[in-house]
Amino acid sequence: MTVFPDPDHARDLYREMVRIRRFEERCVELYSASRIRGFLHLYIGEEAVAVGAMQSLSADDAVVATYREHGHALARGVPAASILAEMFGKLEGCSRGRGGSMHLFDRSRRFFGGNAIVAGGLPIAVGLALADKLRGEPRVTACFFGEGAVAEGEFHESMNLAALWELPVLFCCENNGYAMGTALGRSESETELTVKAAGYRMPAWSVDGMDVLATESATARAAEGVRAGGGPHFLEFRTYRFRAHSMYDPELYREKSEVEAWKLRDPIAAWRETLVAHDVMDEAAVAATDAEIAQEIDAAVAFADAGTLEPTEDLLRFVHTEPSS
Amino acid sequence: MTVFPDPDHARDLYREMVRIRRFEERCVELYSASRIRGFLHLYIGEEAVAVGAMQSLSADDAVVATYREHGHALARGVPAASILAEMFGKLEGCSRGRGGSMHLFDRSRRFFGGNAIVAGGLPIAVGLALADKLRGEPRVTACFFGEGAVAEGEFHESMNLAALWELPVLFCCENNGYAMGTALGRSESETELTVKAAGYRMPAWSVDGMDVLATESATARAAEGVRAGGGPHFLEFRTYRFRAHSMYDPELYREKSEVEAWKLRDPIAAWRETLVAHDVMDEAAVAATDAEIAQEIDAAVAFADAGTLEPTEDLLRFVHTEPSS
Amino acid sequence: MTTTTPAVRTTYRDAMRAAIRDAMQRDPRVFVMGEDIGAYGGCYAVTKGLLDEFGPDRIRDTPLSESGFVGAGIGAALADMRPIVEIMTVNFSMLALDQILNNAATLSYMSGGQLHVPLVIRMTTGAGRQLGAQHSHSLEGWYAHIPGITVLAPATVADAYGMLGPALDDPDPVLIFEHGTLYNVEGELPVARDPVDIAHAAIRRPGNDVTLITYGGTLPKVLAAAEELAAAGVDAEVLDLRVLRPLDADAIITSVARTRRAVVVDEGWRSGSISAEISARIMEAAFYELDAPVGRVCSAEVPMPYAKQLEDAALPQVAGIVAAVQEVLRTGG
Amino acid sequence: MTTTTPAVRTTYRDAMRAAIRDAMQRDPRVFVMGEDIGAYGGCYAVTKGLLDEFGPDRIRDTPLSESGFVGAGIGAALADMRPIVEIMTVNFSMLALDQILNNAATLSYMSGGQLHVPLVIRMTTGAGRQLGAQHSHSLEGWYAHIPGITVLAPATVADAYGMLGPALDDPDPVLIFEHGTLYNVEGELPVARDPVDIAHAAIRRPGNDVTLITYGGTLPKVLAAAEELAAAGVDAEVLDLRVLRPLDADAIITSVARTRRAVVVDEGWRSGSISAEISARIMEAAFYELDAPVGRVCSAEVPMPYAKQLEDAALPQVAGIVAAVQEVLRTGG
Ligand SMILES: Cc1ncc(C[n+]2csc(CCOP(=O)(O)OP(=O)(O)O)c2C)c(N)n1
Ligand SMILES: Cc1ncc(C[n+]2csc(CCOP(=O)(O)OP(=O)(O)O)c2C)c(N)n1
Ligand SMILES: [Mg+2]
Ligand SMILES: [Mg+2]
Repeated sequence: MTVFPDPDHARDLYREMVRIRRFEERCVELYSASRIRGFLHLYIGEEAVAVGAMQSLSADDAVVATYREHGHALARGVPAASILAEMFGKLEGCSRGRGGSMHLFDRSRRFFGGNAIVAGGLPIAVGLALADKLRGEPRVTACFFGEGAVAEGEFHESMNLAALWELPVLFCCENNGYAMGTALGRSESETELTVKAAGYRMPAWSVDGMDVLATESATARAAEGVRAGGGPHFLEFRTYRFRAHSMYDPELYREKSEVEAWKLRDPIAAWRETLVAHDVMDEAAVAATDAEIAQEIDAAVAFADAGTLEPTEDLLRFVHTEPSS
Repeated sequence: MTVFPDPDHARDLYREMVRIRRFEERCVELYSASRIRGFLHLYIGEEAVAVGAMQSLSADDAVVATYREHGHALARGVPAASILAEMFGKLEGCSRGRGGSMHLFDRSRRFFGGNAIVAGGLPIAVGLALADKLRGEPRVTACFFGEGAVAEGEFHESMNLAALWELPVLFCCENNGYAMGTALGRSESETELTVKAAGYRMPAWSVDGMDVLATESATARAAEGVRAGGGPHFLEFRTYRFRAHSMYDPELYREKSEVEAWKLRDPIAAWRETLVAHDVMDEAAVAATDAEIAQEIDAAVAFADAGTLEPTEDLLRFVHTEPSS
Repeated sequence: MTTTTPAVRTTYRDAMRAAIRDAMQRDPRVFVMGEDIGAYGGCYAVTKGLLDEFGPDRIRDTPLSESGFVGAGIGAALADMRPIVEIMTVNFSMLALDQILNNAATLSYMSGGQLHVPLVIRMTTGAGRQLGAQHSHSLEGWYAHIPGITVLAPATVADAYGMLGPALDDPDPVLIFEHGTLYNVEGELPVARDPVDIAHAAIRRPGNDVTLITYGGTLPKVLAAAEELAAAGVDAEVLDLRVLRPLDADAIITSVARTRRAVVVDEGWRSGSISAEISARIMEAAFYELDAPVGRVCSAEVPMPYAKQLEDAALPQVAGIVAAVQEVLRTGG
Repeated sequence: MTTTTPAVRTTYRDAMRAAIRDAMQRDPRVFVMGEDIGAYGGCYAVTKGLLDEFGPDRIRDTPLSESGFVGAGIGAALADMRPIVEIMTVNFSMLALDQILNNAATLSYMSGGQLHVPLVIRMTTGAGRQLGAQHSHSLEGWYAHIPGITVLAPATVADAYGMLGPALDDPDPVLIFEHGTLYNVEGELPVARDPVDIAHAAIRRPGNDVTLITYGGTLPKVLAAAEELAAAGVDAEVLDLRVLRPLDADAIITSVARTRRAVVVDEGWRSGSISAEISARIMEAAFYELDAPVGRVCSAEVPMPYAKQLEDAALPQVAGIVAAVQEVLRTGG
């Protein structure tokens, strides 16, 4: 049984999830208004995973994510303003406007992206962890990826390397049931994903990804195992995306009723109810949080709006590292 | 318990294994004499695998192998003469002299090579089987590969595709303990290879690869399972190569004593003893078989010797299929 | 160019879908395999509706396993099926390059002509939609380096439809690159639906002063540049390569020998681009006919940036093409 | 070229090994990772003995997982280690191309200059040993198409030693291609063991009549051709590119502007070869200085055949180089 956390922390978890939700809701509007372009993948519905998982990571640890990484970036502490400026293609963006929604980076927070090749980030996470192991640093590298990545060869090569070399990697599989339009059962002959980890002798367990306490405590336990020298761990978070795969997805592949059923398990609503039931928050506190977040996001939009476009004369900069940097 | 086979068949198994052994021993001589060039990978010690496994395949079935495929080609019925001519780089070779030792092909026998990229043949085997499934043909595709291939992403992608689509593939993993100089325990975190198959819900079992009756009966059972619509099966053959990885290998990575211990389990010597004990063969029959095979190989050498070198004017032929062919 | 053949107006996307449907109806060996081509309806909606019509065996959704299913396509082709493998975009095809380079392209030769790989691989290519560095590659010119494959780049609705049939009839692997910005473009599709030739380049605009050589996604830009140039009194010939491997060198040389000047435009990175190959071929076969050095307009050598003004600056644009032509006209004899 | 620096005679293989050893002694962040580099002693014996000296953490044998361990090299480099990843041969690097193209080459740019990937990838390249189509690729010129990486091709013992240090000092990814036929070649290694420059081409033989441009495995053939030509009264300059990306265009243009004729020799397939890029650059920058079209001697566009006479015929050879030079001398003004 998970112990109910201290009230401040409980409220923080709530706030972080709502931040992600509101941020992305605003992104949708901004996309419709053509302020954001390219591909935009929303994390709405999955917030409990990134927020819960990130609690066990310290500043020294590293994070690798996918193209669906706004939530991870925000939960890792990348400022909403610099993320939004990035999506606006502004110089003030966390990747200078060169990356966009799929390529958020923040070196100062050891947030290594933002990778738009499915499973492409996993080997990199292995390498970050290898560096830590070689240096004897007690750090963890958390690597987030969707269940679709499990079919890719790179997933298997990475799992094996990490397990063989006993590297401090936390493999965080966000199983939202679909890879674009492909349900897990149509892409994997074995849909019980922890069985994959068993093929590498890697400790693994499935977690309710809609329950932020569950994601937090499972990750804490796994991270502890990793830090104790137990080698890599694999976590499957069972979750769901409430929105389409990207802004172009007509969602032909799933029933509205399925989406509605999962929405009843909305991690934010559920946690709010718990908090209210535990008298940790009341209506007013909820409203105050909402208002604070709205303000933060308004400020982020204003910041992004006021940002500058990189001059095209700088097009060739950073193909190679500049001598000064 | 495996039933002892009928004497003619028992003798055939023996003959086939000796053919491969003698053929390759001759290859070594010819390599030293610079008649064969390029890479040469010997199957010596592993003969019971190809010979036993091939018994369950009919002419309609397909075979995909690796660069260590002389044994498979011979056991599949590719004439020794055309294999040797191939290694001599002659037009009469089974690949017209374009392939060499690593790229034996024989379309008429549905022998699809001969692939020098580790794990590169597995997706092809999946595709051959997919074609059969789409056409409703009750065929099997047997795919041979070393245990080193298990670390490659292509292995996993292929296993999953075959299992997901219930394709008639027989995955034949020849676990000889080493990938070049890398012992299995230094390349896989889980060395029990059938566990990998479990990750795909694929029936799998380990087989003594030094016992031709065991390889034959295990393959028969697996092939039956495949033909009965049971989808792909995975077989791990535990075997050993008595020789170096290739002609360039100084064998720094294993103890002589280990090699000697495995040689005590020589599949040919063991089977000969069994046959003699069962009164299926006597010294004279053994000598007669040896003599016949020596003759076949002498003839193959003569054939290869007498072969022609493809004129360099034909260098560009077959980059694309010729209209007539 | 004017045509007397009756035609209907349709989009590049719909023409491609019609080509797939017609091929599947014609030949039961044809099937399509790729990520999200079925239940999702196709990443770019090219295969939309085909699952209902042909069922999941022939419109086969695959897991995310590019090497696996491209290799499976090779195997099925070896067994005389006619697979059309869709790699969602060229950006993911790196994961399947081993299968393409080491198997598809080599099996005929390595087997001394015994084996055939009648495989068609389709992929979306190109930049221009602010998708960033990992989703904006233009690598069709790079693929054209590989012997044993044919590389097609349909730029028109007629070619989007017409190239698939002959590609499937080819006993060897054919790669078809569809530029992402073309899917919504409308054009004329001949009612007769005859296959087109996949061996030759096509003159899309005849002219006398300079030859503009391009293909695929940059053809519309080059045609627009030619119009601008025409307004300025320059009569440019526009050659659409159509086939990047093997190159139709005759068509290139014939045109350049007549106009005596050329500019090559493609969306690949400049160094090692197919434009370099074309420039070298002209050097070799028409050096003495040239009045000025051949110009190249390619993409800047950067991973494609997301920000629009940077992406625009990185890609060939009409103004840059016009300027390059004027430069070529200014110099030389 | 004559040199006054004291030097020892050694092989290309031993020079490469010495470079690795020295780098590992100098910088604890340097480690080597690849298939069979340790217990086996290295497929081409380059790393032989290093396992005993540095132990299995720093001489790290990997499973057969090219994409996995190349990506791990990228990750370790991001974390400020200095990995040297050995891909046994270029033929297997296709399996890691996604990591190289989509991650190693893009992370600096995509992150707006925040991230650095100081990764060195070494691989054996080339044909000539009857290894057949899947083991004989020469793709270094192809790799040179990719922005964000540096591509080196040491052709001499001094470069085999000297290039590794600066490659490791480079904050961005560097690919080093070692031609398989060079490992046993002996040459002079300066005792001082200074790092060499990895930005410029080198004139290996000065001359006045024609510039022969090459690199890596074909340098010995080109030098032999130059000797033959000298005997026939032709004074050829031989330029060793050394760096395939970024090309030292100045060196190329300076030499060609002087000799007014050039032949480019490389072992890649002709269409889309780096020779095409060089020809195009000469076209663009020295067209009016040229007395004849630039010639190219490349590999035949075939998957490399096993049979010796066919492989010999497919590859650039001294006789073919001499003939191409004579052709270039015969034509033009
Ligand atoms: C190698 C590769 N193949 C295909 C794609 C196209 N694609 C982008 S996201 C996606 C689905 C991935 O699903 P999953 O891993 O479950 O993550 P989710 O989107 O559900 O978070 C696909 C197919 C890609 N980006 N990379
Ligand atoms: C993708 C790839 N990487 C590396 C190699 C080099 N190589 C050839 S054989 C081999 C070992 C393979 O071992 P295993 O699969 O166990 O087969 P075995 O040789 O033992 O039969 C290696 C590393 C290769 N051919 N292909
Ligand atoms: Mg998913
Ligand atoms: Mg082995």
